[in-house]
Amino acid sequence: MEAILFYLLAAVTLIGTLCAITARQAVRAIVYLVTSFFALALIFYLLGAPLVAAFEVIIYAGAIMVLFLFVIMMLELAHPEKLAKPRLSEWWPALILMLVVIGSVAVLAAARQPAPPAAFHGITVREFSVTLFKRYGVAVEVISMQLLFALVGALYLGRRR
Amino acid sequence: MTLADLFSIMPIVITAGAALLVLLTGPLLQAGSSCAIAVAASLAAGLWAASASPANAPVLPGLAFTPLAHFLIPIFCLAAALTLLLSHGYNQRRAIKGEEYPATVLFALFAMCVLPCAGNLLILFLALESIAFAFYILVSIDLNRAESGEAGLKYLLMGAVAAAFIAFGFSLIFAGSGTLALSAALAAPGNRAIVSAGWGLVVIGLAFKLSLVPAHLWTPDVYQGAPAPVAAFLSTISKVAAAAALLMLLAFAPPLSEMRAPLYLLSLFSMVIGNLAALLQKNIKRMLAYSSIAHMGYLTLALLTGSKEGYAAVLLYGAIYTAMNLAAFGAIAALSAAEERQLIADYSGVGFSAPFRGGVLALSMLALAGVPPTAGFIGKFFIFYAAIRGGQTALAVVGMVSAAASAYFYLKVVVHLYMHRPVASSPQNAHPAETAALCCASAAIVVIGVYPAPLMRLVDVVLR
Amino acid sequence: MKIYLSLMLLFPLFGAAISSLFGRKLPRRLVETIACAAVWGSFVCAFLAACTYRAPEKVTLGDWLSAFDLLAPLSLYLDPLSLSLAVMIGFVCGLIHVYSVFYMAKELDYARFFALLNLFVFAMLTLILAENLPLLYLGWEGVGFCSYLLIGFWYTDKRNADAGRKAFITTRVGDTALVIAVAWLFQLTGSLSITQLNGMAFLLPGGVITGIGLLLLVGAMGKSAQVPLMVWLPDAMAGPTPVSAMIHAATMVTAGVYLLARMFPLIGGSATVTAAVAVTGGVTAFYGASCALAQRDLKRVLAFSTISQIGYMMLGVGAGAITAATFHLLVHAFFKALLFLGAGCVISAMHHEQDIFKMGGLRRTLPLTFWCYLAGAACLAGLPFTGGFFSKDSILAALWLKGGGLYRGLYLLALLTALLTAFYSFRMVYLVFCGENGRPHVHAELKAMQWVLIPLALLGLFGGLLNLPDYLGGGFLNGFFARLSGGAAAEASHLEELALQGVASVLALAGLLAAHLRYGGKARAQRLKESALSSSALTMFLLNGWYFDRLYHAILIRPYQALSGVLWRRMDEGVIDDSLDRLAAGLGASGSWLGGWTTGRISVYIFSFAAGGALILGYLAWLTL
Amino acid sequence: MTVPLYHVLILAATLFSLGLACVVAWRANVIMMLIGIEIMLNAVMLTFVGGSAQWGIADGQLFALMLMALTSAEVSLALAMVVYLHRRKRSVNTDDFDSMNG
Amino acid sequence: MTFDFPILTLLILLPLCGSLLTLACRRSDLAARRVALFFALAELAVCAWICLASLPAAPAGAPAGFFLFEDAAWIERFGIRYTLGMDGVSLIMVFLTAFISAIAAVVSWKGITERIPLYFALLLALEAGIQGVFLSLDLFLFYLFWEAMLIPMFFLIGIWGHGRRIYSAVKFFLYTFFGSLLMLVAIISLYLMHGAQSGSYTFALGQLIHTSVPYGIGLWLYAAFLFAFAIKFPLFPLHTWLPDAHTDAPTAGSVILASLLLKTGAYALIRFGYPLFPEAARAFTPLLYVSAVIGISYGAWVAFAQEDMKRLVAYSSVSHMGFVALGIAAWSPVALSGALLQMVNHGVTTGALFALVGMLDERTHSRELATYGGVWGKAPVLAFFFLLFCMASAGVPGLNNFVGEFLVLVGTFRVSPAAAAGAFLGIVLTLVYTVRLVQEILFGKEKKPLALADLTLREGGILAVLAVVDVYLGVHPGPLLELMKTPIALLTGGK
Repeated sequence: MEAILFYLLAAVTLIGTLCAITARQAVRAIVYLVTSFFALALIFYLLGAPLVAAFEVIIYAGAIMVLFLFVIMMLELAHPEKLAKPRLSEWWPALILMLVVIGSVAVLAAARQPAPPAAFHGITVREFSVTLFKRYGVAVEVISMQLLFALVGALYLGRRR
Repeated sequence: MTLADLFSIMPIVITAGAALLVLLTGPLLQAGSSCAIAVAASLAAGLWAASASPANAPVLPGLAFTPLAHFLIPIFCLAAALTLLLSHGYNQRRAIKGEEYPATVLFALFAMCVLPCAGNLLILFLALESIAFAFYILVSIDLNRAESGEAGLKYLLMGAVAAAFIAFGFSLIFAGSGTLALSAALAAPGNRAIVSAGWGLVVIGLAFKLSLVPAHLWTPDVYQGAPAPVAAFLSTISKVAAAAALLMLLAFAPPLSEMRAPLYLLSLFSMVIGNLAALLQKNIKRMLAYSSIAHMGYLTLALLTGSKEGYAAVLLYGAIYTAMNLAAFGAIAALSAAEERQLIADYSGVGFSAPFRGGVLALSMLALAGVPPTAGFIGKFFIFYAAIRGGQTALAVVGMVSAAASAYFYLKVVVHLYMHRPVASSPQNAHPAETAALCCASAAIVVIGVYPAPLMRLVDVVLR
Repeated sequence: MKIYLSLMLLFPLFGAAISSLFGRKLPRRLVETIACAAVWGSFVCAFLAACTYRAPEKVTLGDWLSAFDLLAPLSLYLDPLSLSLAVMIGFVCGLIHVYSVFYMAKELDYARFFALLNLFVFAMLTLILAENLPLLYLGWEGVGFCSYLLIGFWYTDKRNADAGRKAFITTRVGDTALVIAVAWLFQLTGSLSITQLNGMAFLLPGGVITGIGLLLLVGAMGKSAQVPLMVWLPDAMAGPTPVSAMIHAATMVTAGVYLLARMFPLIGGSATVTAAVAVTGGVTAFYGASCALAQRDLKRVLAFSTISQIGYMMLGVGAGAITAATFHLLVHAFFKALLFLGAGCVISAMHHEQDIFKMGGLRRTLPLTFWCYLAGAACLAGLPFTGGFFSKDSILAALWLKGGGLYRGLYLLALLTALLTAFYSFRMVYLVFCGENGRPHVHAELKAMQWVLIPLALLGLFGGLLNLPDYLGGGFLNGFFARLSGGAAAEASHLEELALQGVASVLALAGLLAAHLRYGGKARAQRLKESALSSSALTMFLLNGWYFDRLYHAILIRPYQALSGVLWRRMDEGVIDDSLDRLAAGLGASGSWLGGWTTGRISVYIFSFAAGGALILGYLAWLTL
Repeated sequence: MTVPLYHVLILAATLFSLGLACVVAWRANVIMMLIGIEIMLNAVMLTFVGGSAQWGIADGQLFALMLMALTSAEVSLALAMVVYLHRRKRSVNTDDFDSMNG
Repeated sequence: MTFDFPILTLLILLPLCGSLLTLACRRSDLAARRVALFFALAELAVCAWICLASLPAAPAGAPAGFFLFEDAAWIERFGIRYTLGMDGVSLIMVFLTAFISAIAAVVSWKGITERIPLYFALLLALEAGIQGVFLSLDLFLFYLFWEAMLIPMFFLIGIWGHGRRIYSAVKFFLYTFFGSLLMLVAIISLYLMHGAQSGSYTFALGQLIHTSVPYGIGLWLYAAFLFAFAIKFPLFPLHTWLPDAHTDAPTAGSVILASLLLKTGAYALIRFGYPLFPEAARAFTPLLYVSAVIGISYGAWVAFAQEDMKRLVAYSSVSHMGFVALGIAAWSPVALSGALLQMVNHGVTTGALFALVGMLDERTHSRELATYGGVWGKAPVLAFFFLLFCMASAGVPGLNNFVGEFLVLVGTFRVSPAAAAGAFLGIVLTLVYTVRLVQEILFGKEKKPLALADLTLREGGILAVLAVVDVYLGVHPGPLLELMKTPIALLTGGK
């Protein structure tokens, strides 16, 4: 049952993404993407990561995509005629890259499967938090500095000359 | 965690604190003061790191003041301080105002201090990306020049893609090995194939940061667009940091059988293409960019041997390369007026109209060319020694030949400095801070060139 | 003895040094005095050495070259051969120095002239006295160098300078052969000492001796102007006449003969070598004489005659008659110097006109010169009982006695040459001294110069006394040289010798007669008229020295010059440098092309990066497959 | 969990490639390139989460979370830059930003 | 005076300090000149002292034949030591260096009119570098000096040169740099090989010569060494940097280039190339012969075609250095003595010729042969010296070049008659171009009126000193031959 759900969600994700990257309008792409991210969040949930799933929805589908939408609106890029859509010829190299990457990963991943631990019931929020603050506390500090400087940078660039 | 443990990571604390301090007090202080705080903080961090004693045991989870950190952090701090000194006059001339600049430099320094201490892939990744992040800002810091923003965009887009590659690589490594610990991830007895796939992606991602062919294309543009002191910082410390990251990974990886060929080609192409493309380059910063591509090729050559000697060579070369490129870009920065001297031809006759700065530029060029008795020669010697010892004689010969060709474009600068009639106006007087910074860098070039033994001893301590 | 020998060398050397370093600052008289005194001092030393001479002696003056087993000290060797030449050189050069004082009275650059003359004497004596081959070579090259500068003494005229250059380079060709021989000898024996080498002849295989002998012969050819390296000598007449007399008649040009004579114990063992020497001599003798027939320039006549006479000497050496060759060498030195100095008087009197067809009547205006010159010409022509007669005859006799088809043929050639010699000698005398068309200018110096001719004329005429034939009581030289290896040639019976001398004198007289018929009396005016017209092909052929100059110009000089340019422009700059430049340009261009990869478009950058990543992934996947 | 890691990885690789393709193909629009990068990073997160599930440890999820933070920082800066450059050049086509080359 | 005093270090440091002091004389050009000259002369005095002092045969730890030796740790990690040593051969070369450098300083007294302190500083720095090459016994140290001396020369040509000075300077630098980088690879390989065999990693020449190098690898390593040295030499066909560099360098630059820099190649071949790879060297001997023989004749032949005096003299250097190469290739005691002697002789004579050409150039601002003619009449003293040095160059006996060439030829003929035979042609060809030079400059009529003053006292002094040396070496090379006897005997195994 879970497996079927997984494949279904995977299909949704892929189709959503495919639609997003081939969308005529950026706004539509965002919408497709949000769909795809929702499906992905469910996959996360299926894979025993409820917290990441939640954050995926909140931060990605919520905040980041909205940020995108906001910029698209601000720069008045919503109209398709303003954007040169990639020609078919420009897709070819991308396609080749895609095939190589997928193929290679598939080949490499198929080589030998490690056995999963016997009893896995997903990772609880508690477990997650303990790991985060006991083992990766420094990472939190670093990422906070980074976020701060994202702010600084954005502000700096936004400055009027 | 004891107080002593905390002491050993004080450089990180100092730089982070100073960055925040500069940000907070920036609006209240003059630019000079912010800069002074930043310089003082980086020097203090450097001194602290130099005097603290390293230990391999982690201080905080995932953070250890390793011998590598003990070696690298002072270099990073010194380089940051020199960059700040160099950029003070430069920023004044170019109307780059605000406390953001010193704060961001300190942020970069903070991330760099974290990097060699990192004990797991996550912190390593975050440190790497924070460094890159700081540089996105720094590269585009000059709002008056369109090139600066353009360079920022290029660097950011490339950087983001590369970050995604590295992250994907790390994720594959994690998926294959089930651990993020640096010491275990690459060597874990999990799914070797998946790990090696991740490894490959990490290598290309780091190749971007080291600007190895074919991930090198951003380098000339970004160097050209970035303000000269930033380019100095970017071309030296960020490379050394990336090399250190690669080194840390390699040090724990099993002997590289499958990665040898990719690294071999990266090194080969970087050396050859970097040097060739620089030959007829007219823009001095682009020329230096190609030269840095080639130099990173040499560095990879030493890494490729997978031997202790090779890693020692990488570390030594990193330090030396830092001094050389800081001097080169520093001289460019110090010689700039309201506009930078873009073309090599713009430096005609400068060797006589500004003897000190011209001399430093010439010295750095000779050092980059690897002419004794400059540090560049010692570095190159060590690299090729390690390569030959590691069995890479053919590649070493290619490297030597391309290095010989590279002398041409380095000399071209020297030729313009001393052997052409001046065309542009003679440069203004140098800011004392710039003079001091250039003095430091050139002294390092000469001293290491003549008596490298102490530095080598330090390097050996790191790898013991 | 050591003191005599060293002073013999040092006098002229110091003379040269003083003249060259301070000559321009010193008064003229002083320089002239020093120069003459140096040479005469040298002569006195030689004379004293001759007086005290007992047996061959080796004297080491100092150290020169000593590298491991290669030893070439400054050592001298005195034996009859070198002693007789040293005395002759001292004497003749001394006279010519005195003559030069007057001849060059108007010359401003006297210091250089006398410095070079003195240096020449030093070098010549070194050549003669050297005990080892490198030292001999020092003298050998030294005389060449002096000759070069003295021929081109009046350097402002390009032709003079060119003549000097030609002499220097042509002789250098021969010198090189000499050096090769030296190197070879050293390789074989590890010694460079002449006496040692001569003593080792029997140790060396015949083929090697032949090779060395031929190389020495080539060396001699260069210095002694033998066919085919004779082209420089006629041109060398561009130098001042005393120089021609001293260097290009009496001393230097005979160095080749001296060399062969000196090394004869070594090379004489090879029949091939002696034959080659003889053939060279014979051909050269004939060549010189034939060319002299048609020359119009007084000094060139003498130059070709010198070539021819040296040919005789070589014939003598080739016939193994070292004594005869040396005899002729000495006598020739006297009478040829005499002729040149006489010619110098004539030329000086004729306002430096050298064309014999424009001279005449000097018999009356310069009687002293005329008589002396006549004596010289008689010697040259080999008229009976002159010095030249006896010396030339001893060579002819030696040739005849040597026997064999080759030597008999050479004997006939030598006889023919003797006839020609007599003819051109008197052609010269008739044209220069008879008739009326000269307007000589007799000045004070000329008078003084003429007095110098007298001792030479006497020596030339009575030089035969040095070595009279046996039937006249035997010769001094024969006895003196008897101890030299090769010195004792086959002895002819008196009758045979008389017969040979009879033939020679008949031929000489026939030549005189022919010259008289063609150029004497009324015929002279006829010839003068003819000379204004264009000459026949044969005359031109002879006048131009068988066109050897043109031949060499076409086959050696022109290609050399052309090729040097080709090598430089095509090879050095064209091939080597250009290929490097092209390589550099190619590298630069390929670099720019690679730089073109950096298009400025992020999409390209990202694609290149991603492709790199994909390739690495693909490679890794391929590895696992 | 019955889905093998292999399938998760295939999905992640496909997603990553799609993102990469988006970045490579959409050179005319910086925004789309950034979206591509987001897709790639999502694929990374998927791998981490898959890895976490495979090995039963939280580290992978944590990395995914940090990636999310990092992405948001990156996106905010990137978009700020896009806005800044758009202000200067009135274009979001990356091919227009090629004043430096060679 | 004890011999603990580091006199060899002094030899290197003295010019180096002089260089720095000269550079400090920013204010006064005259002071700069004087300081430079003082240091050059001081160096010469030290050399003279070494010659005159009777030094003990061998200090402790020195290799055989070395009478001065200094050794100190430098970069322990690689076993790199600061090892200097002086034997007869080094002494000769060091003396020559000091002598020619002093001459060069005087030569450029007036000819250099701008940036005088820098010029003299570079001149002295160059001297220091060359002394280092002649003294070092550690391969790393040697390489350091070998490369370091390029820089001052590069600047001398590039800043004070004329014509295509930049092209020439860069060409000079790249040519030599390229060669030496390959040598560096070989040095490192040898170092590693020795380390692997003996366990002691060192660059000391004295130890490296005991390395047993496999024949095939030895060939490659030796080829790299030979390539570097052959470029410096320069051997045909690697010589094309030389005419350009000589022609465009300032006078003193040409003097030093010809007299000293070329010698470093030959010296290094003798000191390092042969002892390190005796077998490979033997294998390469035919190549060296061919190159030397072609170089002798080719250089002379091409020199004949030149229109520029300096270029002519430059090509003559190619020819003369061919003799040196020939002597080295023969590697017999006599030939090697000749080669070393020829190195000194060529240094003195060609240096003098370049100085003379420089003097003519200073007067008329032309180096074209076609400009000159009849100089003898105008400037007899100059002409006298010109002739003297030309004749020395042409190998007229009694002057110095002859002794060297003669020993080389005789020595080589002994070992390889065929090779020597080829070189004999050079004797003639050398004379041909020399005489042409003399002819065009000194003889003939003035082609156009030249303002040609005779020598000044300074110039005359320089030339007189050089001429005395020329003649002295020509007639009494004994002391030099005596000095080189022991080292050569040790090198060749001869007696």
